[in-house]
Amino acid sequence: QDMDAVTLQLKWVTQAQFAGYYVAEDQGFYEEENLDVTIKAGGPDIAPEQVIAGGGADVIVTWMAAALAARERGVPLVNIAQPFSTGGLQLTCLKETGVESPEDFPGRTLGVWFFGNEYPFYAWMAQLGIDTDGADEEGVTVLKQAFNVDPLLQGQADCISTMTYNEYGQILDAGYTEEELVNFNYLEEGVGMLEDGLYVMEEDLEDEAFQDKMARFVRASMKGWKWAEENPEEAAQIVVDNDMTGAQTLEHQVYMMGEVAKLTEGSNGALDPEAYQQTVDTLLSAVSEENPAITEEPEGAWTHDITDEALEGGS
Amino acid sequence: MSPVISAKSLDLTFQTNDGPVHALKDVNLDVEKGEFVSFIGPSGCGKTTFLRCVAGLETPTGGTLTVNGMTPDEARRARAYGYVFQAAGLYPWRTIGGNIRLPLEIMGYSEAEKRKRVTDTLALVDLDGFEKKYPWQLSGGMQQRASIARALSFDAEILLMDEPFGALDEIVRDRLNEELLSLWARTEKTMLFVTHSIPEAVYLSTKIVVMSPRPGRISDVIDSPLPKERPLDIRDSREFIEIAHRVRDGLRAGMEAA
Amino acid sequence: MSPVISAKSLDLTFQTNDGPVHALKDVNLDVEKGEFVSFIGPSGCGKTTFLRCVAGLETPTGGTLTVNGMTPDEARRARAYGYVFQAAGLYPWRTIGGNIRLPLEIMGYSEAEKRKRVTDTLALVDLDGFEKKYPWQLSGGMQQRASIARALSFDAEILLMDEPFGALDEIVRDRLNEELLSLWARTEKTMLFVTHSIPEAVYLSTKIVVMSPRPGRISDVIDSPLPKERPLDIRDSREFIEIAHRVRDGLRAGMEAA
Amino acid sequence: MTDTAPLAAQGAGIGRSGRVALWARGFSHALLPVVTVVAALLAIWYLACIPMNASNSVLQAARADVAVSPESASDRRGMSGLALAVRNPGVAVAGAFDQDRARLPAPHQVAAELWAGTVGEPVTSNRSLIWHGWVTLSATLLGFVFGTVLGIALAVGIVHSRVMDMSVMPWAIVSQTVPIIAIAPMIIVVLYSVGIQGIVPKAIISAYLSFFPVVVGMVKGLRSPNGMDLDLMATYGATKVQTFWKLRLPSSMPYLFASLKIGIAASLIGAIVGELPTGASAGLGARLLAGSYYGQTEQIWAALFAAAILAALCVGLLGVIERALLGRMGMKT
Amino acid sequence: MTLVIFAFVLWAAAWALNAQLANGPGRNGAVTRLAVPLIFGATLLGMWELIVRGLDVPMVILPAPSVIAETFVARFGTLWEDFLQTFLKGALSGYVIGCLAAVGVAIVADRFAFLRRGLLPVGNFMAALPIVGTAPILVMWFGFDWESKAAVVVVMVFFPMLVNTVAGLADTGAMQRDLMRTYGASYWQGLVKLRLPAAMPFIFNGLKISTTLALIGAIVAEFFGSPIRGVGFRISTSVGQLALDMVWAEIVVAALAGTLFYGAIAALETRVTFWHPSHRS
Ligand SMILES: Nc1ncnc2c1ncn2[C@@H]1O[C@H](COP(=O)(O)OP(=O)(O)OP(=O)(O)O)[C@@H](O)[C@H]1O
Ligand SMILES: Nc1ncnc2c1ncn2[C@@H]1O[C@H](COP(=O)(O)OP(=O)(O)OP(=O)(O)O)[C@@H](O)[C@H]1O
Ligand SMILES: Cc1ncc(C[n+]2csc(CCO)c2C)c(N)n1
Ligand SMILES: [Mg+2]
Ligand SMILES: [Mg+2]
Repeated sequence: QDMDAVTLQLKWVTQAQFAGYYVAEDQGFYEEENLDVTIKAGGPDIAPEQVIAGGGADVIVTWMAAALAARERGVPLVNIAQPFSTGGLQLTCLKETGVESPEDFPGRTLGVWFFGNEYPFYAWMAQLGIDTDGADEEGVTVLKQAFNVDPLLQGQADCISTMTYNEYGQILDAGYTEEELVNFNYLEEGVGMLEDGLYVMEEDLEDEAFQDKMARFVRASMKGWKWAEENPEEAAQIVVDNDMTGAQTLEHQVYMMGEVAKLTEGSNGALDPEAYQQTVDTLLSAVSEENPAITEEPEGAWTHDITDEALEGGS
Repeated sequence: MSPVISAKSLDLTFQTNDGPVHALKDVNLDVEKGEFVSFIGPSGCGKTTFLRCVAGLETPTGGTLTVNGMTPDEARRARAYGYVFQAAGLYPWRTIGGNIRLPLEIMGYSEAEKRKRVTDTLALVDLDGFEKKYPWQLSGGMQQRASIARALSFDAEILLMDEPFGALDEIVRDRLNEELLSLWARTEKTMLFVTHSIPEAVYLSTKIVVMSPRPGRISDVIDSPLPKERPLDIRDSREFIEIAHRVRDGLRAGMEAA
Repeated sequence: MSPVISAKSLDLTFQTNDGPVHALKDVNLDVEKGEFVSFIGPSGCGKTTFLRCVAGLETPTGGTLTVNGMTPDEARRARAYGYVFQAAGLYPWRTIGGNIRLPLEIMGYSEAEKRKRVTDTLALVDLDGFEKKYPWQLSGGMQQRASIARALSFDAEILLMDEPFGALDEIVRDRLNEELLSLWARTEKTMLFVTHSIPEAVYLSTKIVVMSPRPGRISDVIDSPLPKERPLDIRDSREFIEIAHRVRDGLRAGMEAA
Repeated sequence: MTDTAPLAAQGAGIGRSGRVALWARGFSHALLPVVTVVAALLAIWYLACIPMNASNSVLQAARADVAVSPESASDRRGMSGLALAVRNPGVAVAGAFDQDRARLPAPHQVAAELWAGTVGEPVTSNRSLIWHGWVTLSATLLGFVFGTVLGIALAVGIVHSRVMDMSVMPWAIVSQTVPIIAIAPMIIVVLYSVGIQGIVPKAIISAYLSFFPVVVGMVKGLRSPNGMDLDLMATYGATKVQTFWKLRLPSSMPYLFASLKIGIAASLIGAIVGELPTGASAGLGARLLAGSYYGQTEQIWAALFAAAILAALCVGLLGVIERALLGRMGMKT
Repeated sequence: MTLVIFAFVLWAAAWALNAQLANGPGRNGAVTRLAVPLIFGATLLGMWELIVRGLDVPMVILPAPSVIAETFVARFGTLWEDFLQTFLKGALSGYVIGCLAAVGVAIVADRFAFLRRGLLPVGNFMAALPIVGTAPILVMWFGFDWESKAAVVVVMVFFPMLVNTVAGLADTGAMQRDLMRTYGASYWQGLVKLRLPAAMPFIFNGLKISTTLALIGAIVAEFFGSPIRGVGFRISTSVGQLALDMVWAEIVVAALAGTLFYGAIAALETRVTFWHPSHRS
């Protein structure tokens, strides 16, 4: 019989950050649910929110801050599942530069990812009361960091953004040891935000068939995630096999899978409303010109309907 | 017999950025069938302009001009004439044969007819065997003959030639002059021929039109008493030198009047 | 008095991709101070090449050549001559005045001297008032006069002219010929003049060098018996026509021999 | 033949045939200077590796407990590579040419990476540069065809219609000042949403960059026949269409090829730019980007050189076609 | 749907009007020359507006020109700051350095035939390369601020400029060169009085090509790391924020800057190479 087609748009290039989906595809979990899933890799300038608004995808992986911002701009995204229960974003500094705590930031150059990743950073700086328009006694110089660790290695920044599961590993690979580095984890600083959730368009959800399709999709995806957590080596291999650039190394993907597993661990896919509220509060605490994520409390930005149905059907 | 070409008080003024240029003023001329008419005069006196009017490439601003009893434009569409430019102007991407075939293609001749005419006209200008060559593989004189062949191929009654030998050296020029005369004698076409060279004009023509500039007009029309048969050394004859003298005087008078 | 220019069994062979070209073969010629020497011959006979050798722009492969007793290269550095090319070759980004000033700048004349010489030479070639114009704003004849002025401005003893009037029409050419003669009479420079035109050569020269091609060599040297004072209509005189005949015969003989 | 070349003549060297002599002359004339310049560039490259990689060489030496100066890492921070190399010459030279994440990989490292990516991998592998090159090339060629067709069509319109000439030409110039990289992601997303994906969006970006030189060149070319050539057509009473096919088009060929060569280079840039920000998962642009993400400088350089070779091949091929075609058309180039 | 139909009616009407103007009595007047392209551009904008509204294209896919214009006015301060960063600091400085360096090298290459014969093929080769690809490397070398942008621009404009200048310096007639020799002119005299002036049309050709390259280079480089201002920075972050109106406003800035830059060089060209046949009135 005909399978239901689903197109998933990822936030980033093929890597173990998205292992659950690739595993589900590879291990036939989607097929079991009668789904024909197309996974579209993303890239530094692909905004999944834009793709889904244009009809290029049924469901996307993105960060909650970006999704809420898009919602305010007229792309009514709804979180239907949250495989990542915690986040891996952090700011990593070299000890040799003398940064030990946030009090040392003024006068420094900090590397920040934009493209939807800047919201937690601005929220944090607002909380600390640090200006972001230039390095002096009160302020820091913000550098739009490309998605690599060069600024730190080349001495162009004192601290850079890293993900526990990716760039941090690259810094270690480059020869620095954990002792030589200082990490500020956004969650621990109280400005964490939910990462890598699954989002769909609100109007699509009104369709029963679509709801059902998504429930099956989430169920299969979560199965993929759990499989990946248990079989990190195989999962990494599946990711590498799906990487068309040929640039990923198995070694790095195994590392990444190990770290990602720590973030998905304990999630059954259902969004934790408290974590959602923390994300919203953090965003609202730092509304400004350069940080126009959201200006008011969103309504209906998430639902448990899909995960409820998924968990039911699965058990 | 009515004249092949008849110009009555022809006038042409170009509108340019620096104001109007009066290129032709009150030009009256009748050319009978089979005549060889040369136009001579200093640079800018309107020789080319007159030829272009006859060819329908330029539209006079006054007077009347008929070619074979039609307007020049009708005559152009009726392919009443062949035109030979100062430089050979062969298309470099076509062989000599291809260049001669060009007008035939445009006029829609049949394939067999095209082939025949190309062979014939090449023979006429003494270029047999060069059909497959490209223009740059030929000397300047041969190129010029090819361009004449191109104008002859579709057998128009009238041949308009604008300084066809201007770029050639004296010795080659002499030979081409001789050949042109014999061609004319054989085909009995009506020739309009522009030149800068007095000996050339005198040697070739049955009628020499001397023009003078600013505004361009005809200052003298000389009917040549020379016989139709003209060996090259006719140029040292008394009569020849006399006509040449008259032409030169006409030219000088025109210059001073201007 | 030793000759200004003296060539003894001069030889020049160009190495080209199609093999060597023997451009000059066994050329012997002496030119005395104040002479007006014309070179005539069919295309490719080596006229330009000879002039370039004299100018030190080409190096002979055999024989000896002296200019003012020096090698041509030394003479070039000593700015012993002015050179006029076939086309005017004025630099289009300079005004007429600027073009004439060019050699003076290079030779390091003072500002006042430059100004004076530009004015003087412009007057000499009858171009006063055109100093500020750009070359393309002038007619071909005026440009050619400006290029002569440029060669005259620094007052070299020798003037080398390679078909300076080749591109002009007969009437303008006549006038420039007259002017050139009077200039020569006034300044007593030594002139080497290349031309394609028999009347021009005969009209201007005290000595006519007829050359023939493949390989380029001198086939005849004719000393002109014409007086120094030459009105234009000297060209209809018996003597003139005789010399012209001799030149033409020389040319034809050279052609057939080749 | 009366002139026999004397034995002493140039190129008549003993024991060499004329052909060899000619080749030798061609070599010393054309090839030798190029080889020299390239060799000089390589030498400069190798030299530059020393200061460029000095900070990493020194860091690694320090880790291996070799004495370096200055000793503390924070003192070294902010020092230029040249200064470090001068103070630690031995260490800097020793470490300059074989680093894993070199700031400037040495030529042989890049060559090895190129070799591994081309010969060392089956062409179907996603690690094969040939495969990635093909992905980029196919978009390049498709875009080039789009761009060329569009460019020629516009040029024909511009030459024949005054309105088009006056209205389209200025905007064609403006169009090239739009930073294509900025719209590249949007083009891709917009096409995505109407169901077009894969090679076509990249090709459209390529076409956007390559149509312009073709328009400019073809307008020039189609207008290159002089008044006399056009008048000749008029004397035959030729129609516009006949004039186009028999005169304008043939005489525009040299211009066309000149602009095609620029166009294909632009097209390649377009394909690579199209692969850069949009997460294309294959192609030389994607390789470049992936190399940048994971600090694999050798990979970046290898992708760059692969692109360079691709460009050279494309332009060279056009040159061959040009010579063959124009030669057959009797136009010497 | 009516709006879409109306868009095509607008197109037809404007084209008819332009045809009138372009072939009418004032066809060569300055007004017509300006009006025709402007009407054409305005028509395109009008159609864009009507189609976007008619088909209800989402803002995050393609904003209407009127929305872009509003944003342009409202955020002018930011746009200006970005313009200064990208254009003045990045593109212009790199352009000047790159062009000067290329002309310098070309002069040296012109002096030594051996160098020229070696450098010209290499330069031609390099000029055809996708040099934008060096952007990530140069950002790594020169840091994230404008210096790296300038470096990318230098590399991008260098080779087209070099090739053009070398060709230009060689583009003197044999007669023009011989004239210099008959004056016994020194190398430098020949350079200053003959070859440089003669090369000007070529040099300007290179300068014009380089204007667009410079802008593209500077913007592309910003995608690989930048301070938090600049056209490229704003475009990429605004896409992330789905502020497509801002993206387009930046594109307008870039197009305006590019057009003015090109226009300025073209105007300078007309003044400097007034003598060239293509510029004589
Ligand atoms: N298309 C044109 N536009 C404006 N003026 C023109 C045009 N064609 C010719 N003229 C002018 O008309 C006059 C006559 O030109 P024409 O070409 O007929 O002279 P000509 O006698 O053929 O001269 P030449 O011997 O130099 O060929 C000249 O002053 C010329 O500048
Ligand atoms: N630089 C060169 N290299 C090779 N061959 C040359 C060179 N210059 C001239 N020649 C050849 O030398 C011969 C003499 O040429 P030259 O230019 O001196 O003739 P000319 O008498 O001035 O002819 P024209 O009347 O056409 O100007 C010709 O066969 C020409 O092809
Ligand atoms: C939805 C989503 N948003 C941002 C990131 C950020 N991020 C995480 S890793 C990485 C660089 C490449 O590994 C970047 C930019 C993400 N992963 N997923
Ligand atoms: Mg004429
Ligand atoms: Mg000559």
